[in-house]
Amino acid sequence: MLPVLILLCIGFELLSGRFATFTNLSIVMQQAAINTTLAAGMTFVILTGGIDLSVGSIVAASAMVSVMGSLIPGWGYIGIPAGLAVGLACGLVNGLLVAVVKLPPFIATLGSLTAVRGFARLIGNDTTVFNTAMPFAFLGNGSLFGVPWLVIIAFAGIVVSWLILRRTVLGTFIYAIGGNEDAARLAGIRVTAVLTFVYAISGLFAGLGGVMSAARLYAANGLQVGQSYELDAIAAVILGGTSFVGGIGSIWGTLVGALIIAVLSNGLILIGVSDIWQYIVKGLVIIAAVALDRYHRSRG
Amino acid sequence: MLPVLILLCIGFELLSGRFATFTNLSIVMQQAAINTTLAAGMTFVILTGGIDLSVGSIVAASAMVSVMGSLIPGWGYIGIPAGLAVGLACGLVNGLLVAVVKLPPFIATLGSLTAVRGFARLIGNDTTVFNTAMPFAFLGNGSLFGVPWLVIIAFAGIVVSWLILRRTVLGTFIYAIGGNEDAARLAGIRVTAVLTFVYAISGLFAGLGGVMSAARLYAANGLQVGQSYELDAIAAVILGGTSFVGGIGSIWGTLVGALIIAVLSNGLILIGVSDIWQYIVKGLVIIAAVALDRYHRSRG
Amino acid sequence: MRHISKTFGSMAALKDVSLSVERGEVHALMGENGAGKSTLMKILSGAYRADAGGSILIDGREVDIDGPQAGRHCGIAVIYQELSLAPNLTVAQNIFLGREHRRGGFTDRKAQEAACRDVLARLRLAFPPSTVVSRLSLGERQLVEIARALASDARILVMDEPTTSLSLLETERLYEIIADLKAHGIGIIYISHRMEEIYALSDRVSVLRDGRYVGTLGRDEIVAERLVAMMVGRDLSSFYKKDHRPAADRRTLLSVRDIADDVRVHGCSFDLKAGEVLCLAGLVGSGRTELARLVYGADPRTRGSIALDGRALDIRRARDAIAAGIVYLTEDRRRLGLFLEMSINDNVSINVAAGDAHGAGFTNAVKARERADRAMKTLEIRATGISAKTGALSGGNQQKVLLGRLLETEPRVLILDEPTRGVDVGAKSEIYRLIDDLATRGIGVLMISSELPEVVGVADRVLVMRDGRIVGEIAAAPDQPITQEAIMAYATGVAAVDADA
Amino acid sequence: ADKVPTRVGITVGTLGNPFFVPLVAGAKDTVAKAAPEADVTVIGADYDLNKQATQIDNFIASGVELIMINSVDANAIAPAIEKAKAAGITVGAFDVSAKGADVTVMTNNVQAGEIACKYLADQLKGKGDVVIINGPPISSIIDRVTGCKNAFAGYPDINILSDNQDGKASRDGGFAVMQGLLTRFPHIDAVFGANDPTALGADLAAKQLNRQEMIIAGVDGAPDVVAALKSGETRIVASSSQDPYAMAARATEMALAAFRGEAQPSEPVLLDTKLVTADNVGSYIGWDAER
Ligand SMILES: Nc1ncnc2c1ncn2[C@@H]1O[C@H](COP(=O)(O)OP(=O)(O)OP(=O)(O)O)[C@@H](O)[C@H]1O
Ligand SMILES: Nc1ncnc2c1ncn2[C@@H]1O[C@H](COP(=O)(O)OP(=O)(O)OP(=O)(O)O)[C@@H](O)[C@H]1O
Ligand SMILES: [Mg+2]
Ligand SMILES: [Mg+2]
Repeated sequence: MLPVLILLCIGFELLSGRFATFTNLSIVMQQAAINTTLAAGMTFVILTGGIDLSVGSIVAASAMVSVMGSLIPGWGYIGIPAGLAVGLACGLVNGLLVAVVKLPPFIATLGSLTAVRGFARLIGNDTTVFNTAMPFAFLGNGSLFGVPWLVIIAFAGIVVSWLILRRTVLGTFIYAIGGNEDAARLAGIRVTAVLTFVYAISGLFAGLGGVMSAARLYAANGLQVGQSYELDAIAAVILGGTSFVGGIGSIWGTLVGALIIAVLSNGLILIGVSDIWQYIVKGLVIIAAVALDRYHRSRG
Repeated sequence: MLPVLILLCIGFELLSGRFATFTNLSIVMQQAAINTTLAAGMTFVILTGGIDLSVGSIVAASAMVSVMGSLIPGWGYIGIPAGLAVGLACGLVNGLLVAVVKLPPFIATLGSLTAVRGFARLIGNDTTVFNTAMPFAFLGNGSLFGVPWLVIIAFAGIVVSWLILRRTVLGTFIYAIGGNEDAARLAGIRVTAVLTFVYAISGLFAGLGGVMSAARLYAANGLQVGQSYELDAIAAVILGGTSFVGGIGSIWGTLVGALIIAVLSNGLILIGVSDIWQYIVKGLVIIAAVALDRYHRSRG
Repeated sequence: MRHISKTFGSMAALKDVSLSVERGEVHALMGENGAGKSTLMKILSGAYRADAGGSILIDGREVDIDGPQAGRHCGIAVIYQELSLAPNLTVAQNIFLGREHRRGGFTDRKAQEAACRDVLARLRLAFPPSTVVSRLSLGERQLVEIARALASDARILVMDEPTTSLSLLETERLYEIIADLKAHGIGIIYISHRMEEIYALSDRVSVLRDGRYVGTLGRDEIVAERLVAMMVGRDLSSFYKKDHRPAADRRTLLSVRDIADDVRVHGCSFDLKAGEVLCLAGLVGSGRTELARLVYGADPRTRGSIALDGRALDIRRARDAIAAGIVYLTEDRRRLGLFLEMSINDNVSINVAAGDAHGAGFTNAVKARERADRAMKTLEIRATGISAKTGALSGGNQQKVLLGRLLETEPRVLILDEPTRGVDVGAKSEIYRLIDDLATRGIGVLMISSELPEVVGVADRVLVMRDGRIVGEIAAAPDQPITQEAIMAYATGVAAVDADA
Repeated sequence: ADKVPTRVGITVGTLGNPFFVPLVAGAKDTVAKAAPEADVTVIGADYDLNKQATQIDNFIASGVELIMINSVDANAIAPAIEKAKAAGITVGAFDVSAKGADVTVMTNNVQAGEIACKYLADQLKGKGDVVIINGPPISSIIDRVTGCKNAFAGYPDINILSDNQDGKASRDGGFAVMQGLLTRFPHIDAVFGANDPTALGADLAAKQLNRQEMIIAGVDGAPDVVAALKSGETRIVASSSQDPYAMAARATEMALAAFRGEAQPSEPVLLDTKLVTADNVGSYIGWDAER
C-alpha cells in the first residue's frame, strides 16, 4: 500500500499546493497519531484472528480518568498511569472473556464497547471534565526537536509492536495462533495466555490513546471522545494488509494504513471538497486503493 | 440462545409487571423488525465468512429515496420499489467488489458504508425529507389481524431466508463456500456468482429496511437514519450462533438474536433504567448471555 | 495430455509432461514427493491452468479445461490428495456438492440421501448420509471422498493417494470397486506411494521426477527396483530397517493404565519400553488417533493414568506432555500440525523457541536457523531454503518438517500417527531408518499405522484396537514374526475371543 | 475598503442535521456579502472532540484568518481556540459557546425549554403527569431540559414521570423511547422532546398506539413540525423556534467586526426564542424560507 500512500500525497500536493508543507505534514501525522496507536494494538488482535471493537470506548474511559487524575493537586502526572491502567484493565477483561470464557471476540468486545462507554459517561456524570492547567499538556501539543510528541509516542508504539511481533518468541506464537490455533495448542503454546495478552495490549494501547486525547484536548467527555474509533483502527490494519483470517500481516502495513486514512481526511479538506462529497470520495478512494494494491500485487 | 431470550422476558416481566402485555410484545417485535430484516441478509453474508458493514448506510439511502418517491403525486407507491432498488444496487456493487475484484469484505463494505452514507446525505442535501401523507404508512404503523405489518414483513424475510438457505441448492452452496471455499470451487460451484448473490441479498434486505423505516417515520434523514445499524445486525447474527468462520449457523438463531437485542432495549426502558446505566447493563447482559449459552451447551 | 508445463512464480513444477490413459485402464503415476503428480492432475481437473503450449485431448478431441466445472463436464472426477470436503456439511451434501438432486431450485433431500445411501453401501460404509463430516475421522473422510468420486459417474477417475488413511480392509474394498469400474470402461489414474498397491492395480505405470516425465512401464515390466531407480535415480537397498535390539529386556518407559474418554476410547492400558517400536493397528475409526490424543493431553480424559519411568504424570494439555518428553505427530498435518503461512524455520523451532529465547523473550534467531538447517539436512527436506513458506511444500516434505519439529524437542516418547502418510518411497525408508535410530537411542516409539506391511516391517510389538478397546497384542519373536493376517484377525473381530480370554 | 478575511473556516458539530443547513448558510452568506473573494471551507466534526480540534489545527495550517465554530463542547475546545487565537485568528462561536471565542451568539436554550414547558403546563391547567425525553448531553440539550424543569417547577401539581431517557435527538430515537414510556406509564398528559425530531418521533409512537391523551412540545421550529402543526393531525402543540440562519448571520457579522478591530461584547449574545403554536404557525418564517 505504500505506493498508494505516496500517490495520494503527490495527488493532494498537486491539487492543493499546500499539502507537502512541513506544518501540514506534521498535522497529518498528529492526526494519525491516536489512530495509529489504536491500530497497533488492533494489529495484535487481528493477527490472532480476533477483533477488538471496544477500543473507541476505552479511549473515552481512559481520557476521562486521565483528565480527572490530572486534576489532583500536585500529583497531576498520575493521570498518565491512571489512563493506561484503565485501558489495560479493560483489555484484560476482554482477553479473559475471549481466551478463558471463550466468547466470540466480536460479541465479547461489542459488550465492552457498550459497557465501557457507559462507564466513561458515568464517571464524569455526562459532563465534560477539563483541566486548563493540564500538567502533561506537552504530550498533546508540544514537540521535541520539531517533532510533535504525539507523533513520537505513536511511532514508539509501532516500533515496540514490531519488536514484539518480529523479534520475540511471543510474536511468533501470535502469528502461529492466528495461522492455526489447533496446531498451536498441540505444539504446546499457551494459547490462553497469548490471547489474553493480545487483548490486554490492545486495551493498553487504547488507554494510551485516551491519555493522548486528554493531553491534546485538556478535556474529555464520556460521549464525545472516541466514537467509532474502532472502525478507523480496524480499517488501518486491514488497509495495511493484515488479514482477518489471522496469521498474516505486518505492523508497518498498519502504519501505512493509518497514514492513508489521515492523509485522505486532511487532503480532502485542503482541496476544499465539501463534507458530503468527502464521505463519497473517501469511500471510493479506500475501495480503489485496495483494488489497486491487489492488482499491483497480482501482477508483481 | 432461546433459553436466554425467555429468561430475559421473564426477568423483565417480574421487574416491571408490564412487559408481557400484548401491546408491549408487539412493540418489541416492531422494534426488532428492521434489525431482524438486516440481520437476515447479514446471515447470508456471514455464513460465507464475509461481513457487510454497509447495511446501515444502505438503510439511510433507501429510506431517503423511498420517502422522495412517495412524494410523487399519484405515484407514491413507487417509493417502495425505488427503495428496494437502491438497496439491491448497493448490494450488487458490494458483491462485485468482494467476488470479482476480490477485496476483503471488511474493506469493500467499509468503503460503501462511507460512500453510500455520503450519497444518502447528498440526495436530500442534508435536510430531512418528510411526507405527512405517506401512502404506504400502513406498512410502518398499521397491522393485519392485530399483527403489525412491520412484524409480518420481517418474519416473511426470515422465512424466505430459511427457504433459500435450507431448502435450495443455492443454500447448500452458501454453506459449502463458508465451510471450505476451495472445496466448493473444486466441486464446480460458481463461487463468484454465489458470493455476489449473498451481498446483493444483504443489500436488498437493507433496502427493505429503508422502506420500513420510511413507512414508520414518514421521514428520512441522510445522516441520522441507520447509524451503526450494522453493529446491531451483526450482533444479532453472532448472538444467534452463526460463526464468523463461516459455514455454521442458522437463520432462526438470527431471529432469536435480534429479539434479544430488542427485548433488552425495551425492557431496560420499561423498568426505568437511566440512559447511562442502560449502556452498562446492555453490554454486560450481552456478554453474560453468550457466556451462559456457551456454558449451557458445553454441558448439554 | 500433451506437453504440459506449469510454473509457480519462478519455480517450474512441470516441464513438458505427456500422459495418456486408455479406456478401462488403471494408469499409475509415481514419483517422489514434489515430483509434480498432484499438479498434473489438478491441471487435468481444471483446478489449475497449465502454462500455454500444452493440450488435453479426450477421445481424440482437444478440450479446453478452464475450470473445475469444465473438467467435470468432460467427465473427469478427482479424489484430491488434500481432502476437499466442506466439514460443516453432511456426507450426502458433500457427495453431491455441485450436482445436487433438485426439484426446481430446491434440493430433493430424500432422493439425494437415498442415492447417497447406495454409494455408501457400495463402499460398505456404516454411517448415515446425514452425518456431519466434521464428526468423521480422517480415514472416514477419505472414504467419503472416494464415495463422492464414485457417485459422479465420471469417465476418467483420478485418485491422488486415496488410501493414505485407509487400512487393509478398506483398501481391498477399493480394489474391488476399481476392478468393477475398469470393467465398465472407465479410465483411472492412480497415484500412490505404496508399492503393493501399484502391483495389485496398475496396467501401466508412469514416473515423474522433478516435474519431468521419466518413462512408462507396462504391466509385466513393473519391478520394484526399476521403479525406484526411475523415481529417485538411485537404488534403495533395505527398505524396512529393524536394527535395534529387541526390547524384551528393556525397562518400561511409558505406562498407560485404563485411559478413556468414554466416547471413542474405553479403557486402554499398555506399556511402552525404552527403545521399543510399538505399533497401534486397527481399522479406520477404531479409535487409535483418539487414544494417542488422550495420552498426549490433546483431549480431556475421563479416567486413567499415565506414568513415565514409573512416575505418575499429570498431563492435562499438550504442553504438559511436551514438558515430560512425550510428543505427538498428528495424522492431519495441514489442519493440526503445520503453520502453513510460516517459514520452515519457524515451524521447526516453534516447540523449543521459548527455551531458546534470549532474556526478555527475544527470539534466538541463530539457534532457530541451526535447528532448521539440521532438520533440512538430516531429513532431506526439499525446499528453496529454510525461509520457504511451509504451505508451498509438497505433502511429503511438509511431513518431514513436522517430524523435524518434534525431534528438536529431544523427546523420550514419540507418538507417530500415520508418519508415512503421503510420503514417497525414498522418504519413507528414511523415516523408517529414523525410527530405528531413535529406538536405538532408547526412545520409545508408539506408531499408529494403517499400512500393514509397514507395521509388520518396523514393529517390535503390535497392539490392535477395535471400537475403542485394545483387543489384541502380537509380539515379534525370532521364531514367529508378526503377520498381517494375525493383525487383521484381531482388527475385524475374528480373533477377539482370545483377547477377552 | 474595510479589512476582510481572505480565508475562512467553519466547523460545526455535524453537517447531517437539517438544523445545520440554514445555520451554515447564514454564516456563509454573511461572509460572502462582506468578502466576496474569500475562500470558505465548511466541515462537520461528527460530534467528536478530537476531530474538531484537528480541524482547527488544519485551519491554522491552511492560513485562515477567521474561524466560525459551532463547538462540540464549549469547554473542551478551549485549548484549540487558544491556539487559533495565538496564531492571530479571529474566532466566532455560534449556537454553542466556545470558551475563548471573540464573539458568541446563541439561542437562549434555557428560555426555549422554559417557554415550551410553560406552555405545556398552562395547557394542562397546571396539573398532570409529564415526561421529558432527554437527548445527548450537549450544552444546548442540557440547557433546554434545565429550562423545562424550571418551568415545571413552578407548578406543584405537575409530576415529572421520567427525564433520563435518551431520544438520541432523532425521530427514530424519540419513537423507540416513547414506545417504552407509553408502555411503562398508562397515562401521560404531556411530553417535552429535547428537539423537534424527538417530539415528532414521540408523536408517531403515540399515534400508533392510539394514545390520544397527551400533548407534545419540542424545540427548533423545524419545517416538519411546521408542516405537522399546519396539518393539525398531531399531538404536537408547540415548538420553541430557533432562527439558525439569523443566529449564524449575526455571529458572523460580529466576528467580522472583531476581525476589523472593532470592540465586541465578550459576554455571549443570547437570542430569544419564540413559541410556534397551531395558532401562529401561519405567520412563522421557517428555516426553509428564501433569504
Ligand atoms: N500452489 C503452489 N504454489 C507454489 N508451488 C507449488 C504449489 N503447488 C505445488 N507446488 C510445488 O510444485 C511441486 C510439485 O508439487 P505436487 O504437489 O504436484 O507434488 P506431488 O508429486 O503431488 O508430491 P506428493 O507426493 O508429496 O504429493 C512441488 O515442488 C511443490 O512445492
Ligand atoms: N470430533 C468428533 N466427533 C464425534 N466423533 C468423532 C470425532 N472425531 C472422530 N470421531 C469418531 O471417533 C471414532 C474414532 O476416530 P479416530 O480418529 O480415533 O480413529 P482412528 O482409528 O484413528 O481412525 P483413522 O484411521 O480413520 O484416523 C470414529 O468412528 C470417528 O467417527
Ligand atoms: Mg501430491
Ligand atoms: Mg487416525
